[in-house]
Amino acid sequence: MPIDVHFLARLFPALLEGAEVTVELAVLTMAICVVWGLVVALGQATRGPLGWAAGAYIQIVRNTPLLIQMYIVYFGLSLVGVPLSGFASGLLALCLQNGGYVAEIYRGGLQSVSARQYEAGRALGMRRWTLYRSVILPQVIARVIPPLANQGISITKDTSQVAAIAVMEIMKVAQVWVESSANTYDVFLAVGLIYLVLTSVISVGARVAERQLAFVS
Amino acid sequence: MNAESSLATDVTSPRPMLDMSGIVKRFGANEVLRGVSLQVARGETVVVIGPSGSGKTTLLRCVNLLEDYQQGTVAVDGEPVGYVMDRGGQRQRMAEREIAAAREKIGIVFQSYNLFPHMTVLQNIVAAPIRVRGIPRPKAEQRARDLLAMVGLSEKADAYPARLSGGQQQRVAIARALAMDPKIMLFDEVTSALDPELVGEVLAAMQQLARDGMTMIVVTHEMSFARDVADRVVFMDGGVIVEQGAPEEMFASPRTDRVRQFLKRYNDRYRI
Amino acid sequence: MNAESSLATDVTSPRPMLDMSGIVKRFGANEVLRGVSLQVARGETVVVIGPSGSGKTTLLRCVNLLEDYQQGTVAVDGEPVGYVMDRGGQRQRMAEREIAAAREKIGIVFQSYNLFPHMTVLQNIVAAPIRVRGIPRPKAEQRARDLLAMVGLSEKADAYPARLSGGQQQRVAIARALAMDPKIMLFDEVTSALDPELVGEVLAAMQQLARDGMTMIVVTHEMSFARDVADRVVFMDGGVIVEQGAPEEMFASPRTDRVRQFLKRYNDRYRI
Amino acid sequence: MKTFAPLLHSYWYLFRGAGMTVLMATTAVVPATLLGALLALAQIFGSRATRSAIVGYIFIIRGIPLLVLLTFVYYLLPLTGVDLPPFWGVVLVLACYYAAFMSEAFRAGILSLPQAQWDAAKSLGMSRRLMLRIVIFPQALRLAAPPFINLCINLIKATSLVSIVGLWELTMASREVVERTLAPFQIFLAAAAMYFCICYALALYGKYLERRVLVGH
Amino acid sequence: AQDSVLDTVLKRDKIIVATYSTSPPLAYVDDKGDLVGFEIDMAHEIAKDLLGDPNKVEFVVVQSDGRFPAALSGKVDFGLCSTTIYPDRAVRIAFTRPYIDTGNSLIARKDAAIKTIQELNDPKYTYAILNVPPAIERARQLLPKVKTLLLDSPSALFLAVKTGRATAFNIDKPIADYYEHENDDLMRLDVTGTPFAYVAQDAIFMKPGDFKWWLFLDTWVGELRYGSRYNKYQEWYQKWLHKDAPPQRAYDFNKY
Ligand SMILES: Nc1ncnc2c1ncn2[C@@H]1O[C@H](COP(=O)(O)OP(=O)(O)OP(=O)(O)O)[C@@H](O)[C@H]1O
Ligand SMILES: Nc1ncnc2c1ncn2[C@@H]1O[C@H](COP(=O)(O)OP(=O)(O)OP(=O)(O)O)[C@@H](O)[C@H]1O
Ligand SMILES: [Mg+2]
Ligand SMILES: [Mg+2]
Repeated sequence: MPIDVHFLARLFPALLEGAEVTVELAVLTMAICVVWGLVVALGQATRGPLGWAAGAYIQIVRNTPLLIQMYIVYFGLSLVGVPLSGFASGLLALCLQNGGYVAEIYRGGLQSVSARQYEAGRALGMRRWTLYRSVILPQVIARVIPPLANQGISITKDTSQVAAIAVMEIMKVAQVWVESSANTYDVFLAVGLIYLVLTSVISVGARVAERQLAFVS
Repeated sequence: MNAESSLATDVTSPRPMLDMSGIVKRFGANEVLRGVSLQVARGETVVVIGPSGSGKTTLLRCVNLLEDYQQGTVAVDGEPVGYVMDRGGQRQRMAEREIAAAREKIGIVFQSYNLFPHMTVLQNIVAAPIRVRGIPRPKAEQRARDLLAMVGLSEKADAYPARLSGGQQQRVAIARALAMDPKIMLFDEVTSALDPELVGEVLAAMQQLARDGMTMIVVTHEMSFARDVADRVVFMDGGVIVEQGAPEEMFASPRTDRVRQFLKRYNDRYRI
Repeated sequence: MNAESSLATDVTSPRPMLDMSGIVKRFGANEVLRGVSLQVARGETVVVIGPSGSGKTTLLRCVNLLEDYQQGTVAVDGEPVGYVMDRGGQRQRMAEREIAAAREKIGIVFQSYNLFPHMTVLQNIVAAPIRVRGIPRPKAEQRARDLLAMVGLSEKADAYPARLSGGQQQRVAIARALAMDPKIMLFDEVTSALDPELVGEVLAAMQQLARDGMTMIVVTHEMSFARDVADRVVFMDGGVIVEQGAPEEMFASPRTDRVRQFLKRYNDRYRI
Repeated sequence: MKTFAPLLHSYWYLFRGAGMTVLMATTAVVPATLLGALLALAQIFGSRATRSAIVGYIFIIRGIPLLVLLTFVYYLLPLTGVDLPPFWGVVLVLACYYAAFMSEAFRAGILSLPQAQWDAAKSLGMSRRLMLRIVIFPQALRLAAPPFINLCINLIKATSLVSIVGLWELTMASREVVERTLAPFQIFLAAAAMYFCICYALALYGKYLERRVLVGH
Repeated sequence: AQDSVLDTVLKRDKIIVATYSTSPPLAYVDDKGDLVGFEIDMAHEIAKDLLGDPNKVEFVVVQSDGRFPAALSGKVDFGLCSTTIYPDRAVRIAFTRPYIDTGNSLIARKDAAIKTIQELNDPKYTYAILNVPPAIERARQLLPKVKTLLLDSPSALFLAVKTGRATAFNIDKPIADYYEHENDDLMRLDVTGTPFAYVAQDAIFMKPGDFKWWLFLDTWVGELRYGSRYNKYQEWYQKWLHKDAPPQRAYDFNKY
């Protein structure tokens, strides 16, 4: 398969424009999910209807394909009179689904902090919020960074699915170029490389963060 | 009790520092405490001994409501902790914030140190004073350094717990509890997880504390500590207090068979 | 040593059951064993004592090559374990399969039991005899039941380790090691993780074993065990054997200051 | 009722698609698991060169969207002389892709076993192979079961991408019906429900395994 | 020299064709689950002409991303899936002459009250198209002001307009005709006289460089449109597009 260098030279600037949208989507999704996932995880930890609802939410979003969720958000919301843009719909769907995954990551992190840490905090007179903020969450965060980074990588790859709802991210740009040039190999090669670069940035960033946050344990 | 020391309090006060009465605690059908009552006077050091499973740990955990209990009340320095009696004579659980406040008065040190691994030694000690009691950071840090000096760990202020030996970690845990200026300190087998070589340093810190007039309940298997430091030894078995008294009397001439047996087995094991 | 017991062996044989000579072990730059030589005769029980970090655990782990060591050799019953000397006088590491075979002759019991949690007690005991030594299952199970009876756990054959107390788990671990019919048994602080109440049952099993003529090296802090059971006590410090001798002599009149200090501190702690 | 007419006419077609999804996923999960275990072992016990080769493999696989890999590998294979029918080609790609993730799960399971278990097995004279088989694997597999199940769920959802290389399954089936009937909501929701039933059943099984693991320790 | 695909096909006794299954009325799955349509009939007819049996054909259902590599990699003998001849494409793949001329339809929401195409050229409207080059090019040239929305299936276009995401959309005329009955809330804009009325030409495509194979397929298409197979062509037009096929070429031989 000969690589068409001239073609790639024309392709790359276009792909990079798409990559910008991809990065925006991925970064926003991660930022929102880091918070939203925690909310869901804490909600799930409570008893009663809230915990039940959080659990149901997690199961539903995790066990259905993202593409279909995206469709429902994009076209469904529009039917009921809330026409979010493609970007916003994609972001919402990505956050909904990955919020479920991130919540599970937090749950694992919370469970990995031993009950004795809670007791030690309570014995010092800490109330729930102080206990969580200064004792539990810092430990949870240090522990969830590697799985969160993995999730970040899969979010980055998942953004390719918003192509289906007319967002001009890298995959959509690629599709348009494939359509016009019939040169699937070169386009997908370039796309693969760009994703690889993006995801490596996350891996490296996570490793740095992990080292920063690591307390000697 | 050294009346001149900084922590010295009025030992002659009629009101006990800790007053537990009729504590009953069940785990399911298993009645682990069967109506335990215990008064500890100001500045007194009570050592609790007894066979495994007799309820010693549970008793300590009930004092500051780490375990909930089904009957009985606890008061520290005259003020109820956990439950109050309402007008109808019914036990009423206090609000969480009141319980949290009451816990500040009670320091507890566990067998497994339980330091916060993500904080340095100093941060471990100042966290609660600053966040719970609102003490300004400089003042809290000064106090923390004093306490570290007292337990002989001044130079470890900025180390993380994982870098310390077990004995050092346990001394930090003691300093952390003391930083809240508790009225009473509870120790649950704080040397059991330590290498024999390291036990001494922790016991020394506790002995110093007792000498300074802190009110203490110490659960331990270290009989020599009981002998040298305790004002009173309490022997628990099967969820009740079987016998109590001054260490000399109890070790020399136990009144009950159960204690005699227990001590004999101990002597057999540790006599060279 | 009871010459009539099933495990009895010829104590008068000139060849020692275990012969370690000149063992040097380094962790990086840290020399943990500095040329330790130790012979253990058939049927002899050697108790190793010494302060924390003196290299006791490391010594035991070197015997069956759980740790690799940099100098020296080990032989069990005259046959080398781990290293042989070639014609040129060079140490040569044996092949992995030969080492595995040599390990069968050496039983070891750890502080933390290390039972296989996914197997029942019986499965824990028969796994190695069946799969490593090729003993037919019925025979292996019969032997396992005999061993369980010996350690007093006949009725727990089908329980999972998680359901047992620490003392029970430790006795199973002993039975598991014995099931390979080792020529020598190594014990590394096997009672340190146990509740004081449960220590006795494990020590009793070990005492029985010694009485039956098993060759044993026991690392322990239980001085009464050393006193009652040991044929010889070895004191280690800083990676060397500082002093050794019969327990009565050593405890009554230690020759070196280091041992005297060590025993004094022990006595101070445990005397009631 | 008219709104659901498209669904009533085509539910059997969707069921067949779901059957294909399950068939493809189960066929792919077997080699993925075997290859994953092999990679995990090679990464733990292999030479330095082997280890870095595997690390590189996992890095690349994790960094590129499945869609890109699928197109690339499937359509590049014939150029190298290997020509697989679509089903087996897809199974091959899915297996290689998920093997990377599975090996990470297995490796974590093996490494999280305490050193003491290895020591105990060694000291009983077990050879490495024997100790892996009867001591390490049985425990590591239990520890790895929950992440393994999650990966299986991801794999099932990922089969929705394979239509790009001409394989027919639930997502493709629903798109076919949608394009004919213009009833996207009814059809896609039905498809989502089918995915949910398949994946949630698996998730429940995972929960059950997880609980069993906890009891065992 | 390499064997021509033609030889391979004859040896194999079967043709392998890339098609869509989501593109009514050209190639789609009917409610019995069978692959049907204009292009499907074509493929069967090719099999019949080449191998004597209309059933000696294997369909590989692809999506637009996958159709070109399917042909280039040799996974299929040729592609027959609504592929418009386009110069950039012709650099990498070979087209036969076109087998169908498709015009465009512009469909708008009735409630948008748009009468002409010119009105649509307004930033307050959104215009949905497939992400294919001719449509994109047309949008750029003819409706530079309108917001465009690139979607990847006809159903998504319909849905976008029906749910109010877009005001109007552009689609191949046969497809619009097929969906005609579905939509009373939509209306067609008149495109006569505009470039939307120009025909686009769909053709069979294959790996380039195989003259023998190309010649066969091209000849076959020529015969379909203008020669001996014209009656079939007419039949399929009636059956799938409900109208007459474009006329066979006929002119006054005496004059030229
Ligand atoms: N969380 C719990 N749930 C159920 N039973 C418990 C729990 N904690 C303790 N128990 C039971 O309560 C009894 C007393 O336990 P406790 O830990 O107070 O004894 P202890 O005197 O401290 O023993 P040790 O010397 O071993 O520390 C034991 O029988 C124990 O099994
Ligand atoms: N895996 C290891 N890596 C580096 N150093 C080690 C390792 N294991 C042990 N050491 C060091 O070797 C020395 C001897 O350790 P060892 O465990 O043999 O002592 P010990 O006599 O058994 O002590 P204890 O009574 O505490 O069990 C210690 O200084 C220890 O820090
Ligand atoms: Mg206790
Ligand atoms: Mg040791």
